Amino acid sequence: MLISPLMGLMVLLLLKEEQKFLIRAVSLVAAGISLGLAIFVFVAYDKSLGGLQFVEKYEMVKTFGIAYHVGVEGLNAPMLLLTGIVIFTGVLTMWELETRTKEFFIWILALVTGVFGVFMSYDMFMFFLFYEIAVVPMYILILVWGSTRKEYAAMKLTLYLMAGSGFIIPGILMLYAASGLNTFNMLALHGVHFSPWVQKAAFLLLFLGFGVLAAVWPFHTWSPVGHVAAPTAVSMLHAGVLMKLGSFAVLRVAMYLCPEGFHYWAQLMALLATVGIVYGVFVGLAQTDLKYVIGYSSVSHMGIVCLGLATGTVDGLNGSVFQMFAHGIMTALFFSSVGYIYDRTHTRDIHELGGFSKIMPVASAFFITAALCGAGVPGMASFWAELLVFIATVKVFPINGLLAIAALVVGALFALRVVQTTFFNTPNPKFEHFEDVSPFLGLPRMMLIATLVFFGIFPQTMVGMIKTAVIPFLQGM
Amino acid sequence: MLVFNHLETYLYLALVLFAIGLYGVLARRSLIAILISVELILNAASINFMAFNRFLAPHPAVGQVITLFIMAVAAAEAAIALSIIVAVYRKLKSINIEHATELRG
Amino acid sequence: MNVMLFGPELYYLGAALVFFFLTLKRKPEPKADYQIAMALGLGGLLVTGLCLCQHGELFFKAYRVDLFSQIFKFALALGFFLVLTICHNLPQIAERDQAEFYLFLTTTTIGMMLLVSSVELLTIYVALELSSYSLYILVPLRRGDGIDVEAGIKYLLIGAVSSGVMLFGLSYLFGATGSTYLADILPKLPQLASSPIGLLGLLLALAGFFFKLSVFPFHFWAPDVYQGAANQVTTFIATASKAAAVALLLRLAILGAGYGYSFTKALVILSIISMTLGNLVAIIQRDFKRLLAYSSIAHAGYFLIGILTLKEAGYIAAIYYALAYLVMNFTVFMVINEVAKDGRDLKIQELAGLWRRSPLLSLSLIVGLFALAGVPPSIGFTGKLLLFTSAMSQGYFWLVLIGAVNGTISLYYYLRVIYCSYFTDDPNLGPITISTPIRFLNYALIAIVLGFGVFPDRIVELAKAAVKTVL
Amino acid sequence: MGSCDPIFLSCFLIVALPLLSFAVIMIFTWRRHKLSLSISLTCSTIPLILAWSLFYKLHNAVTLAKPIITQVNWLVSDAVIVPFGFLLDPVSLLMLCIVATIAWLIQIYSIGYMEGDPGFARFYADLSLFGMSMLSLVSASGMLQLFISWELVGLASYLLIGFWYEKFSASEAGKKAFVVTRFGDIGFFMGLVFLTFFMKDLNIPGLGIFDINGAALTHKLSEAQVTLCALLIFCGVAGKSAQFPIHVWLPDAMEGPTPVSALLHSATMVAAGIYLITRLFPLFAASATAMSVVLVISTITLLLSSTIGMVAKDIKQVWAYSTVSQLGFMAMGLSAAALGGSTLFAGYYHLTTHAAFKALLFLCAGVFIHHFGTNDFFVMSKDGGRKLMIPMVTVTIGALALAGIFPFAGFFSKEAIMAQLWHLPNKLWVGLGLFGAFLTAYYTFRVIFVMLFPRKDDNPVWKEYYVREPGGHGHGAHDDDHDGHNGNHGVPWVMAFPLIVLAAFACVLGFMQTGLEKFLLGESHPHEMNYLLLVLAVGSALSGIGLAWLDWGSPAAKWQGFIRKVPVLENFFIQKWYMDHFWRWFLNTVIYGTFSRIFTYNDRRVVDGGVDAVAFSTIGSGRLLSFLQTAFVQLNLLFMVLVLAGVGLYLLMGR
Repeated sequence: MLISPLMGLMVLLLLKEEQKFLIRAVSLVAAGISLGLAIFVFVAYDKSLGGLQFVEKYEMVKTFGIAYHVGVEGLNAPMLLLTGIVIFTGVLTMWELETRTKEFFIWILALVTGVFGVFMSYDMFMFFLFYEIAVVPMYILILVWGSTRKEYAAMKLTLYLMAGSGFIIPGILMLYAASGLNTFNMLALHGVHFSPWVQKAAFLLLFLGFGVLAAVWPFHTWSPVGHVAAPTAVSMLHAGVLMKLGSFAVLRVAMYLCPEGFHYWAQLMALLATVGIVYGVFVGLAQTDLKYVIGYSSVSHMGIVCLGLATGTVDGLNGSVFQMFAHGIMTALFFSSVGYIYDRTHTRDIHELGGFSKIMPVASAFFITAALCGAGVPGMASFWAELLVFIATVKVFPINGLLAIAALVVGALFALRVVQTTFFNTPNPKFEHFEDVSPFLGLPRMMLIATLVFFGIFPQTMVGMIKTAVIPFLQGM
Repeated sequence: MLVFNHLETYLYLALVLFAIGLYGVLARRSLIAILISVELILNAASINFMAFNRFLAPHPAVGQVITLFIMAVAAAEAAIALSIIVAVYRKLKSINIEHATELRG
Repeated sequence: MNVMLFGPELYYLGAALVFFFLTLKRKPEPKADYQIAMALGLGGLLVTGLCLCQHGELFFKAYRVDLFSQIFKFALALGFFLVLTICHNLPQIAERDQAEFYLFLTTTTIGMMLLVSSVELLTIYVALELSSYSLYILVPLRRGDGIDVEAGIKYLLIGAVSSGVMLFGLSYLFGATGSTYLADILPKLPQLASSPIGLLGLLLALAGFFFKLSVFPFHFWAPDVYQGAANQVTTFIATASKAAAVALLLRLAILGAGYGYSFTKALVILSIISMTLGNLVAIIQRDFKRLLAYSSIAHAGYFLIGILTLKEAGYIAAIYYALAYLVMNFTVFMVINEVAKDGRDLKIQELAGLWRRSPLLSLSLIVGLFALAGVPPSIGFTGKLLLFTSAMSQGYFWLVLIGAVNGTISLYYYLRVIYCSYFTDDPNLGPITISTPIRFLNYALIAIVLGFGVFPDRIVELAKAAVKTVL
Repeated sequence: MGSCDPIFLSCFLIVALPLLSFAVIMIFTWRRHKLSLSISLTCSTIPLILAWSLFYKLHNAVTLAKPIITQVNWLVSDAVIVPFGFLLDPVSLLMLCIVATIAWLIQIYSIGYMEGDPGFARFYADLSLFGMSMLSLVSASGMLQLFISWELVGLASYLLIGFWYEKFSASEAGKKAFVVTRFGDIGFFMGLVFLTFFMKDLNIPGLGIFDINGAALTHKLSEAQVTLCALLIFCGVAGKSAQFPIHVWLPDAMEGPTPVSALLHSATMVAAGIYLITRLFPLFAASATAMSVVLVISTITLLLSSTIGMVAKDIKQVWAYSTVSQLGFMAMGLSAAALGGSTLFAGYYHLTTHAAFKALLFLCAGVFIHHFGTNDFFVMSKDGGRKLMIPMVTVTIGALALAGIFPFAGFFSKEAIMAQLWHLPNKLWVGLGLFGAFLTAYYTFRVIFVMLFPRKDDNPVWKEYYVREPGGHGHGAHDDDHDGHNGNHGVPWVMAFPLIVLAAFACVLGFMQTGLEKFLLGESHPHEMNYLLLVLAVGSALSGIGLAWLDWGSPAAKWQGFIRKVPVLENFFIQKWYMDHFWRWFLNTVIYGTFSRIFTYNDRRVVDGGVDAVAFSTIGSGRLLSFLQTAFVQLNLLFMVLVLAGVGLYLLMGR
C-alpha cells in the first residue's frame, strides 16, 4: 500500500509535463491501487482475531533501534480506507487541472505516501518521519495551485505545523530516552512504565504538537486559512485526512504510550475540545466564504473527535475514530463540491452565490448532503459517531457533553444558513449559464456520498472493526 | 636576581604582552599596527612555552622547538597579511580598518 | 613507515606540487588546468578511499591514523572533488590566478587532512594555520569590487586573533600538564578544569576550534567571508572546512571524556546561543550566501549538541551530521554556482522562476534546503533527529526543545528561498543550461540526500566503528 | 429474533420500500416525472396493504401489556447498543395504519395538485422519505431508533417546506422549522442520553421502549430520574408538536405545498410528539411534576393558538393554528389522564380523529388554493368559493368535526378529553378547555361563514378584505402554471377522491370509540354519561358558532370579529403574541450579535493576532540581532573577547 503511491510518483517523474492525460491516468491508477489495497485490508482484516495483522518489519538503524515496522489493526484500518477513498476521489476531482500537472500529482502522491506511512507505522521514528512527509508537501501544493492569500496561508500553515513538530520531537525523544530500551518501537515502549513526570510532560508535548494538526482550539487558526487557500483536492486531503493524522497520532502515540499522562490531562483535552466545538460553530456562523465556513465546521468536528478521545471510554474512542472517518469523507465531499462551484463561478462568497439548486442541482445536492451530514442528520455516518461520542462524554464530563450537544442546534442553523443562502432563493443571473456536474466528475462525489450513507446505515461494519482495537487498547492503559 | 628565577615573572610578562597585543588589536585603526599587535600575542604565547619548558617541562627541547615553529608560522602569517593589506590598499586607497565597512548586517 | 598510512597527505602534496608548476607557466590555460585538477581530485578520492581502513601512528605519536581520521579525510577529499566539479568556469578569478586557486585549494585540503588526524598540540596548531592561511589567500583572490579584500582582511584578522588566543591557551595547557600530546593532556583535564590556569588554557584553546566551526562568539567572520569570497571558495569553506573543524573538536571531546559539569554547561549555552542567533539573523538576509552563512552558524550550534553529550551516541550523531551537512550544503551551493554563472553574489530574488528555468536545479535546491531545515525524508532530518536523540538521552531536555523550535524558525527562511525559486517568476530571466556531468551530479546528490536519509544504517554503522577506534 | 421472521419482514418492507423509492428517484429518475410517480406510488401502496394486513392479523394477538417485539442489533458499542426493530402493539399498529393511509391518500391527491411542477419527482422522493421515516418512527422498538426516525422526519419536513426553494420565505421557513425542532430535539437527545445511563444501571441495554415503560411502571427508575428524562423528552415533543414556546415554526411551515401541510403538519408528523407521549405514557405518568408542566404548557398553547386563529386571514394559517391548538388539547388530555390516573385513550383517540378531519380541512383548503391561486379566504369567498361543491361540503363537515359537533368525530374525542379534564381536582383546567373549544368553534366557523355567505361585490367590507397580491402568496412559482385553468373546470378527480374518503372517516370515526378503546386497552370502561359536561361542551361549541354567525354569517353581520372591540388585544393576536419577534430578536441579538461576533472577533484578533505577533516578534528580534554584525571588525573582536572573558569568569565561578 505504501509502495503504490511511490510507484506512481516514480513513473510520474519520468513523464513529460505535456502528457497530461497519461500523468492523470498514472496517478489515478496509483490511487486506485492504494484504494483497492485499503479496501482489501479493511475486508480481509480478521475481526475475530483482532490485534495487529499484515505486519511487515525491517531493521533500519540498529544503533538507535529504528525499524520500519508497519501493521494494520482496528484503529488504522478505517483511516487507511478513508485515505484510499479520499485520494482516489481527490485525483478524480482534480482531473481538470491544467497548470503544472505533473508536479501537482507528484506532490499529492508524496503526501499520500506519508499519510499511509503514519497510519501504519509502529515505530515512533518512522511515524514522525512519515508525519513530516505528509505535512510538508502541503506548502508547495498550496503555494503553487492555491487561491486567495496563498503565500500567507501556506507559510502560516507550514510554520504552525512545524512548530507543532518542534514539540513532538522532544516528546518522542523523551519517551525514547526515558525507556532506556534504545528502541523506537511503540509496542515495546508500551510495555515500559514511565515515571508520572515523564508521562505528563511527554503527553502534554505530544498533545500540543499533534493537536496543532488536529486543529485543537486555540491552535486552529491555520486550518480555515489553509483550507481557503488550498486547491480543491488538497483541501480534501488536508481537511479529510491530514487533520486526522493529528488526532490519530494523539491516540496512537500520546495516549498509547503515556496513559497516566493522558488521565492527568484528560480534563484539559475535554475542555479545549468543547471550546473548539462551540467556538467553531459560532465563528462559522459569521463567515461568508464557503470554504471558511467549512473550515470552521471542521474545527468544530475535530473538537468532537478530541472530546471522544478525552473520555477514554470504549464508546468515546469508537465514536472518535468513527468520527475521524466520517468527517474525513464528509469534508472531502464538502470541498469537492465547493471546488466544483468555485472553478465555475470563481467566487465563494455565499451572498454572491444563490439559487444553485436551480442552476446545478446535482452539484448542490452533493453540497446539501454534506451539510446535512455535518448537521448530524441520521442515516449519515457522522451521526453515529457523534451519538457515541456524546453519550460517552456526558457520562465522563457531563458539563462538556451537554454544552457540546447544545452546540448541535447552532450547528444545524450554521449548516442550513449556508445551504439556504447558497443554493436556495432566486438564482444569481450571472451564473445561470453554467452547466451541471458531468457524470464523470460527479462520480467521485457519488462515491463519497455512497460511503457516508453506507456506513450511516450499517454502522456496525465500522464500529465492529474499531472495537477490535479499542477494547484491548483501553485494557492496555 | 631572584626575580628571573621564578616562573610567575615570565607568566606575568607574557600575560602583559598578551593584553597589550589584544588591546592593540582592538584599539589601533591601522592594519599594520593591528598586525603587529597580533605578533605580540604570538610572542606572548612563545614566552609562555619557553618559560614553562624552562621551569617544569620534563623534556627540555620541546618549548624551544615550539617557539621556532611559532616564529616560522608567524612569519608566514605576516607575509600573507601584508599581501592582503596591500590588496586592501589597492582597493580602498587606505589601510585604515574603518574604511572597510561594506559588509554588515 | 608505511606509505599508505600517509598516503592521502602525500598524494595531495604531490597534487599541490603539480599545481605549483602549473602556476609557473607563461600563458594560462584554464581548460587544461581544470581537466588536470579534476583528474587529480578524482585520484585523490580514490587514494583516500583506498586508505580508508589504515590505522597506525606516525611522527612520534604526534599523528594518528585511524578509521575516524580516514573517514574525515575521505570526506575532505570528497568535498575537494565536489568543489572542483563546480569550478568548470571561474568567472570571478583571473585566468592567470586559476592555477594558484587550485594550488591553495589543495594546500588547505592538506592542512585539514593533517588537522583531522593530528593528536599533538603543535601539530594541530601548524595544521590549523596551514589550512587557514590558504583560505585567507583564497578569499581575496576574487576579482571584484573590494568586498572580497574586505572579507579577506576581516577573515584574516579574526582568524589571526583567535589562533593567537588559541596558541596562548595551548601554552597554558602545556604548562599545566607539561606535555603537548592530547593523549597525556586530556586525562588530566578533570583536575585541570579545577585549576584556573588549566581552565583558562582550555577555554582559550577552544577559541581556535570554535573559530573554524564559526560557533558564537567566533562567528563574525562567517557572513562577510561567505558573501565576499568567490562562490567556489565559499562552497569549500562551507563544506570541507566545517567537517574538519567538527573532526578536531570530536577528537578533543572523545579523548577528553570528562570536562566537568560547568564546562559542558558553558558549551550548552554557547550552542543554544549560536543556533538561535544564526537562525534569527538569517531570517532577514537578502543575499543567499550570507543567509547560508548564518545558517552555518546555527548548524555549528547543532554540531555542538552532539559533541557536548560526551557520549558515543552523540559522537556518532555528530559524525553523521557532519557528513550529511557536507553533502546537503554542497547541494545548495552547487545550485548557487549554476544559477549565478557569472559568479555574482546571488540575491534571493534572483532565484525567481527557477522551476521554469531549470526544474532539476529547483528540485535539488528544494531537497537541499529541506535537508538543511531538517525535513524528512532527508539526510539532514535523520542527522538532526539522531543529534537530538543523543542529547535527550543525556537529559538535555531544554536544549532539545530549543533546538526543535529553532528548526521551525530556520524553516521559515528556507521556505522563503523556496518560495522565490518556486513560485515567483521573472519573464526576462532565460532558462539555465546545465552540462551533463552537472546533471548527473544533481541526480547523485538528490539520491544521496534522500537515500541515506531513509536508510542511514550504513553511515551510522561506519561512524560507530570510527568512534570505537578512537575511544 | 432473526430477520427471517415474517412479521419482521413485513414491517421491514413497510419501512424499507419508501426509502428505496426515495433513493431510486433521487439518484436515477429525478428527471422523469411519470416514472418517479409510479415508483413512489407502488412503494406507498404496498406498505399500505401490509400495514392493514398486519392490523388484521394481529389486532387480537397484541395488547399494550404484551406487544410483539422483533428486532436485530443495529449498532453494538460498549454502553451504547442500538437495536433496529419493531414494536407492535395496538397503539403502534393503529398509528401505522393511519399514517400509511393518509400518506397514500396524499400521494393520490398530489398527482393533481403538483401536476406540472418542475420538481414533481423531487416532491415524490421527499414524500417517500417522509413515509419511510414516519413509519419507522411509529413502529420503532427502541428509543434511539425512534429518535433517528424522528430526526429524519424533521429532515423530510425541512425538504418539503422548503420545496419551492426559489422563494426566500419558503427556504427561510424550512430552515426555521428544522432549527426550531432541532432545538427541542436536543433536549430529547439529552433525555435519551441520561436514560441510557439509568437503564444501563438496571443493565437493560438498548433503550427498548417496552423496557423503559416496564422500568417506569415498576418504579425501578427513581422519581427524580423519571422527571428529568420525561421533561427533557417533552422538549422534543414540544418542538415536534409545536407546543408553546417553540410552536413558531408550524404556521410558517405552511409555506410548503398544501398536501405537505396536510400530511406532515397536521395529520402525522406534528402528531408524532403526542404519539411519543402515548408511547412513553407510563414513563410520563410516573412523574406528576413532569405531567403538570405538560398540562400548563399545553393549555397555554391551546389558548394562544386559538386566539391567533381568530384573526388570521390566510386559510392555511387558520388551520395551522387550529392544529397547534388541537395538539395542545391532546397534550392536555394525556397529561390530565396521567394526573387523574386514567388511561391514554382520550388523547390518542383525539389524535386519530384529528388526523382525519384536519387532513380533510387542509386538503379542501388545498383545493381552493389550487383553484383560486390565493390563500386569503376572503378573496376566495369573493371569487365564489361556494361554487366548488365537493370541497365546500367536505370542508363544512371537517369544520363541524373540528368544532366538536355531534355526530362528527371531533365531538366524541373532545368529549373524552373533557371528561379527563373534568376528573382533575382543579376545575380551572376544564374551564379553560371549554373556552378553548368555544374559540375553536368560533374561528372555524368564521372561515366557513365567510366562504359560504360572501357579500355583494359593491359591499364596502371588501375594501378591507379584498386585497389580492399579484401572483398569489400560497405557492409562488407554482400557481403561475395553473392560473390557466382557474374556474374553467371543477375539481380534478384525484383531488376530490381523498376528500370524500377523509370526510367519511370524519363522520364514522366517532362511533368507533368503544371498539377502539377495547382494541387499545383490551377492555372498555363503561361510560357514565356526564350530562353537565356534555351540555357545557356542546354549549360552548354552539355558542362559538353562534357568535361566529353574528359576526360573520348573518346578513346583518358587519364582518368584524368581536375582538375588534379591544384593539390592543386584536393587535396582540395579529402579531401572534410577539413570539416571532422574540425569537427573531433572540437569533439576531444573542446568537449572531453576541456570541458569533465576539468569538469571531476573538478569533481574528486574539488567537490569530497572537500567532502573528509571535511571528513578527521573531523576525524583529532577528533584525535586532543583526546589528551585532557591525561593519567594524574591531567591535566584533571586542565583543568576542568580552564574551570569552565572560565565559571564563563563569567557569572560574562555577568551579
